[in-house]
Amino acid sequence: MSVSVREADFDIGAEIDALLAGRTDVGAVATFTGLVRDMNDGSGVHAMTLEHYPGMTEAALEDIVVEAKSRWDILAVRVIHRVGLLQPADRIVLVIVAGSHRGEAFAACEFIMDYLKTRAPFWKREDTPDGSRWVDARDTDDSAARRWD
Amino acid sequence: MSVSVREADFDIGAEIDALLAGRTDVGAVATFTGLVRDMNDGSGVHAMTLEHYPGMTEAALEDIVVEAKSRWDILAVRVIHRVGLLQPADRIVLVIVAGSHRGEAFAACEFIMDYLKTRAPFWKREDTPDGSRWVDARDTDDSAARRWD
Amino acid sequence: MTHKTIKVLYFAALREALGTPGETVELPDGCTTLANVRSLIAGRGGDWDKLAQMKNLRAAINQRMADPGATVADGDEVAFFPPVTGG
Amino acid sequence: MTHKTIKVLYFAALREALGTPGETVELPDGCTTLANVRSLIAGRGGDWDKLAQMKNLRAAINQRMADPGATVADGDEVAFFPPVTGG
Repeated sequence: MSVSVREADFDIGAEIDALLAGRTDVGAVATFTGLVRDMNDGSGVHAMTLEHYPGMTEAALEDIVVEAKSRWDILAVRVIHRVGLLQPADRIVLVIVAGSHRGEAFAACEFIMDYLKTRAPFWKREDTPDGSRWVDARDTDDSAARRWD
Repeated sequence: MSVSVREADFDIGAEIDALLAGRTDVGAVATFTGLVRDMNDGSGVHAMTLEHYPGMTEAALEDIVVEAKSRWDILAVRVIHRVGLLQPADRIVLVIVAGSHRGEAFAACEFIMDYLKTRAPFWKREDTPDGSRWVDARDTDDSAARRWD
Repeated sequence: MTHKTIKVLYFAALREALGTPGETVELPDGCTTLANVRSLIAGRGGDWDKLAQMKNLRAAINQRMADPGATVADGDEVAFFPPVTGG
Repeated sequence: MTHKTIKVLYFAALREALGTPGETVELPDGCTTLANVRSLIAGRGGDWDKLAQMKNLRAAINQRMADPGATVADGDEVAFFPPVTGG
């Protein structure tokens, strides 16, 4: 299973090892890990709750992985996105792309993150000293995703 | 020390954890790992020996990290490059870039790899069924590095 | 003829504004698109009008992103939500 | 006047072709640039000519990449090598 949506944390090294197990054709592995920052839009963040649309999140992530594989010559992909209550420095999302060469691995990894940010149904609510607030979508995420159109 | 050149293998998860220890300001971690492939330029590869220029390799890598930090707003960088005898599926190089946001982390990580490929004094010799051969530099690496000029 | 019945889900800030995670909705004749469904529910007035007021509303049919003009069929799962903010 | 003495290193395919990892070289008057040093050593003939023949030769002075016109000073560490292939 290349895509997981779950509350549990992940071990980046173990996930890479599992994805590459038994393979000797991989020359390049690009990864991205997203973490909870203690500051956002000028406010301290004590905690974050990630809501999602069960079923659609998995389908959306799988569609994005299929699209990445159709665009680049890559060998294996793993995506994990956590949901529920998270603290600053906690890991949120992991994308691993393995390929023969680095250009494809980097491009596909960044593509998956850009599409995930605008197409996968997750929503962040932050707890700040001024109370709880839903995080606004960023215009920069929309423009990042449009680069690939 | 952000740069290491050594024979010993590395643990990607442990290196990320060490780079992020105690920080809550990192929102994005991009990594690249290069591995020995069992095929290159149409020949099977049984083993690879990485020669380097001791002293200059470390200086060249440190220059590249300094340049990356001057170009992008990134928080922490780690580069490890192995030397000596390696087998297919062995790890060769690791680059980790931590930043506030993903765009800078991805760009700086890819920049460091592109510059490393053309400016750091390492040379690969492959053992194939037809004997030992020095790996030729790739034009695609030169053009990848020139993207950043 | 029989009326179409669909499941409607709300997420995040919209779920909070409407006070419910979802409901079953019976569609009158002529209510055939996502835009029609949105207007139907918002037309109840009160808090439901927030469905009409929310900027950049996104929607899905059967767990795939869909445009306002997309056709809604009997038994579909329709969802309305704000722009996504994962990753 | 005293002559300049430099350390010269060879790497990878060039080291193998020349049969040595390096040497100490005394520079005659007028031998002031990297290009001059390359010609001086290649001019010994035999296998040393490979230093002149190697395409895309790269060089460093005191462990920094340097161009053929760069000036070589007494005590410098000069290195000649093929294009790099790490990563």
